[in-house]
Amino acid sequence: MQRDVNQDLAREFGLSAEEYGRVLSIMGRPPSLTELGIFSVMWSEHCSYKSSRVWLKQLPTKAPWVIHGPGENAGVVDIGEGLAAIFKMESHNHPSFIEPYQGAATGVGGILRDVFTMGARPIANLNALRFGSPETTVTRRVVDGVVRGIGGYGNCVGVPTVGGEINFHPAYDGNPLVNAMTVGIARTDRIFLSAAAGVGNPVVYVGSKTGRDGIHGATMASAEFGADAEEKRPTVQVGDPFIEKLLIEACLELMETDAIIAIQDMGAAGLTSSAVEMAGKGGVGIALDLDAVPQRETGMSAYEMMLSESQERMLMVLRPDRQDAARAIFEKWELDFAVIGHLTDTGRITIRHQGVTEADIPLAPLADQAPLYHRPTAETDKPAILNPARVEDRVGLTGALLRLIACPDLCSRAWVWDQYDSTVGGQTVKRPGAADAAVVKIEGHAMALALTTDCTPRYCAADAEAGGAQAVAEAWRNITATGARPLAITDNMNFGNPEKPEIMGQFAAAIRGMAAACTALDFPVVSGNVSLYNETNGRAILPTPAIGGLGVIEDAAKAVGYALPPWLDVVLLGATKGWLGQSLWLREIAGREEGAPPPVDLKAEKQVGDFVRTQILAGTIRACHDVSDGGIMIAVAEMALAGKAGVRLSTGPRDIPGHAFWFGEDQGRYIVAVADGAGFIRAAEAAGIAAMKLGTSGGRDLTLPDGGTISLTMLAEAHARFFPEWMEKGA
Amino acid sequence: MKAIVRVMLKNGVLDPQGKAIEHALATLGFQGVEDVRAGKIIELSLAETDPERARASAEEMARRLLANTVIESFTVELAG
Amino acid sequence: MKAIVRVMLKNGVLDPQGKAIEHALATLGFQGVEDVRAGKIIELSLAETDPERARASAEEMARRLLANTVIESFTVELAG
Amino acid sequence: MKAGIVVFPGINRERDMAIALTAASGARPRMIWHQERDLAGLDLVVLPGGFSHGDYLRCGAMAARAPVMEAVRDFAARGGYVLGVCNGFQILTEAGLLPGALLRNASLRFLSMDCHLRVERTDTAFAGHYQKHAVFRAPMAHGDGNYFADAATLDRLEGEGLVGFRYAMPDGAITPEANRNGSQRNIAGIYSANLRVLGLMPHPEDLVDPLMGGTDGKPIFDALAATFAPRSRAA
Ligand SMILES: Nc1ncnc2c1ncn2[C@@H]1O[C@H](COP(=O)(O)OP(=O)(O)O)[C@@H](O)[C@H]1O
Ligand SMILES: [Mg+2]
Repeated sequence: MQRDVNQDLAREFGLSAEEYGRVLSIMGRPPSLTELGIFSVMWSEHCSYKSSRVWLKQLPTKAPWVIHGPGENAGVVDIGEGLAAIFKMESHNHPSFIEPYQGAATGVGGILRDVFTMGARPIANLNALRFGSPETTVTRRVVDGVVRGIGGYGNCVGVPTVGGEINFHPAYDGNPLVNAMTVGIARTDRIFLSAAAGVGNPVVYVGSKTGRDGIHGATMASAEFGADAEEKRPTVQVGDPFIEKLLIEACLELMETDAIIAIQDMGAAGLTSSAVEMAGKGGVGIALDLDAVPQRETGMSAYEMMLSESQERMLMVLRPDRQDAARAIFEKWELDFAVIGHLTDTGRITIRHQGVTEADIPLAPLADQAPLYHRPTAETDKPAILNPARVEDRVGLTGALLRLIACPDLCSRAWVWDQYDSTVGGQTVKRPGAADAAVVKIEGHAMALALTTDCTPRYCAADAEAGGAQAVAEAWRNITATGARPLAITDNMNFGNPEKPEIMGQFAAAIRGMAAACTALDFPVVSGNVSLYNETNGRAILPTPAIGGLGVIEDAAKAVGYALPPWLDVVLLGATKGWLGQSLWLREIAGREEGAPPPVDLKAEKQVGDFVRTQILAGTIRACHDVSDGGIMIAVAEMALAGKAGVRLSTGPRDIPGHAFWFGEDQGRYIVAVADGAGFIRAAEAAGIAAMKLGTSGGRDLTLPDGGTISLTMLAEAHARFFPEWMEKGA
Repeated sequence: MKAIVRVMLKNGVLDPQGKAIEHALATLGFQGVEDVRAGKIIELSLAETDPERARASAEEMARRLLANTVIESFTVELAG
Repeated sequence: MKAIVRVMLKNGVLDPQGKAIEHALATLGFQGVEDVRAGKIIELSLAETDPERARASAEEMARRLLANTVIESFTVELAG
Repeated sequence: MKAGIVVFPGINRERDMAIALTAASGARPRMIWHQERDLAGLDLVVLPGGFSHGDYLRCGAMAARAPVMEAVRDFAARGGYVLGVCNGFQILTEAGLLPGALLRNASLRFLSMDCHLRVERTDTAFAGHYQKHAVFRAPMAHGDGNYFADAATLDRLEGEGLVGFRYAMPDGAITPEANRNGSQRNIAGIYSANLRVLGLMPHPEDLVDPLMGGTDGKPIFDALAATFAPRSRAA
């Protein structure tokens, strides 16, 4: 590539005139092409968080059990018995639209590396997916490719995919969201960080060879999609899960030794960001010799090598006396191992290629003078509360249940998770579809982790603050519903173009809501990711702050799922007003998307949840399901289907319209199955918690309070139909 | 008329399968294998008897379904 | 020397991929597709310059690794 | 029981298998790297599930040509016991230790779900702890489990009683509906002629603990442990 480096080129690379001015002042001369490339990716939205940083700071990140919060490759929490859980969520939205299979697959690969780079063996994957309208063939193609890609990668590396979520909404047409989460386990005394140290120490490259993959992927992920999306296609990267598996095993083997001083995966912006970040964090300089980089293609320039996003690569700083032992491990696993440079005391990154210095940049200003924007915000007015009495029910309970249980947002996702290996590792206690959070045991210990991802974008669109709080609360609730203690979250902030004040307003409000919920629930943020510019032709996605939650249960045998056993009392915990605003009933049955979303009463949330958890651990609760999308009726139906036990429901309270009571989406509620309903309700009420008996389980039918009866078989068919019929339609 | 569509990864796109085969051949003791690329082949039996039209329609099928033109390129060959 | 190894499922072995493509093509509105068979293609770049020997060695690779002769048959073609 | 688990690059269920074998026999299996050739002293060699060499080209094709497989072939020829599960089954067919091949699932999709298996014979070292025609649950997790062999081979397998396990409905009925991957004659597992080599597609090793949803797969490992118990006690 022979191009003059000037402001025009800088603009093509995504740098504003002001930003390019800063480059000139830092360098004191026009940058070389390679230098410009390095500035442009390091200062891209994706790597610099220039629009979001000021807001992310407001998130609570501390708790006694937090070992490493945001700032490392992944968050680290102490789970007891000398072990740490290491986890993070990351988006691969744009690549997954361009090439769904590879986009999703490499998304999984990337987040796995963020976790094992810290010394953890990955034990579970989850994914939070949002797709456009199911009416279009494009959506079908994207869903098919994304699901195959997640499975193709996760199944092959042998990490079970145990959970996730899927929503559909036309706002994601042309801009699906693929957020992947990985959870790993390490010993608390063997956690690996990325800060380089020791002038003279070797910088080692391991993994796959470098090709011209995804050059400028990081800046692509930070630019809005336009009609020219087609032309950006060659930046697609192809993943190789087999190499990733070898890399996991080789890195974990090396981590048993004391060879590693610092280690960092090569993620977005590849060699550039890993080298810059390792040296920058350690306050040292770094000198790279690109001739030593293992290359898959011939004639690659320094610019191309520094910006390549070839997958399955890691950068390490090793103790020089352990270099040969390290090499032997990687050679055993048949992976490339190359010393490509060393640490210096210059505070600069210097890049040499074929005898020429291609880049020489001072690291401190590259980081410190990175742009930081306080972009203007304009918050959207909060919608009025919808009075349920003003919404007529024309369908009745039975009709509404059959339609809702079959709709794309509520139907069974078995078609999806049946393509994900959820049992590999032999530790999956609660697989997909068994509990509100997946439960994965720690091998050799009695304890297990409870894992979930949550967000209700339609709530966030109506009121981003309430929606942000709700997403955190729902994650907390889902973990609680298994009996586990919620510990911390990772988040993935998916929003539109931050240069638009209303989008920044959504972002700010969502952060506010999340922060309030995290604080109230003692549920800090330990890692996360921001994905902006999720727009197609100027139209933004719904604001989607996806939350990945993690909890721990000391005795995995005490965890409960939501499969309903027969012949028990079915009890509702938590207060119900009949909140129809932004409910799925309102959208799917009444055809209206309006009103304020249900507020979360954080104090009540904690009180009810703590009660539920105590009762699960005491063995009183035999099955538990939180009430979310679709309200009580859908929650009961899901419990009945999972447990293959019918339910006879009693009449609801008189002061709430039937459809509002059964399908309203008031927050902070759980449905539990207990042997002695009356005694349980007394105990709940004594603890100041609203409780009422909904009915009794048993038999083969769901009997509704209006007298309607639906057989479980019929309910199951309605629930299962959508995905297989939709997906097997053909091309 | 038979049309044979050959679909290969575009140059520069990582070909994990080709790499793995190359490696396996070396392990088996085969020498002098400098590069391996793996692809797909799809044999279409078409009712069409006119070569021009058969080719055009096979190309259309490749573009719309058989090849993922984001990362793959294809060629069409007619036979018998 | 380039050797191109084409591996196809033997007649009589069910080819679900071919069937799926056939079905998908019909769904897309392509008419007159009577049969579809899917196979693999492996392009070998060989150091060998003698065509006879190149072919022989590619055939040997196909027999020993590239094709599973329980279910697949192969052909070798030389190019460039 | 002295068991060895062969570790090919890309294998991922070796830990699951080790848990099941250890639970049944009390002894930790030995992990055998794919380039080793020494199987001395082993009662049982296990080829576990996963994606050996990425399963590129064909599942199990490259692993079947690894140095350790020559040793496994000798081991089997001398009457040694070999269990290949999932990728292990694919490797055994690719290596010619068992007849037939495992093709892409008929649905062309990866299948991860519980299936039911009917035990076709119980007079083997693997199945001795099941009742004849017992039906048990096992997770499956594969993209290529569609068992294929030509008609003559299938007839021979049936005739010699070498079909060990079939996909069945929970009540034992052998139906197309139970046969999710499209295998010929619902075949999920087959034996070698001497009944000492078993290839099985689903994963009994992932269902050996009530915590993970059941112990349906445990009898296989208990039976193996019992077969070799006297010897290990003597040792
Ligand atoms: N929305 C967020 N909330 C909390 N932490 C975040 C968020 N976004 C990013 N982070 C943190 O910022 C750091 C950099 O993230 P990222 O650039 O995604 O890392 P990597 O390059 O390792 O993938 C990480 O520690 C990450 O956890
Ligand atoms: Mg990282």
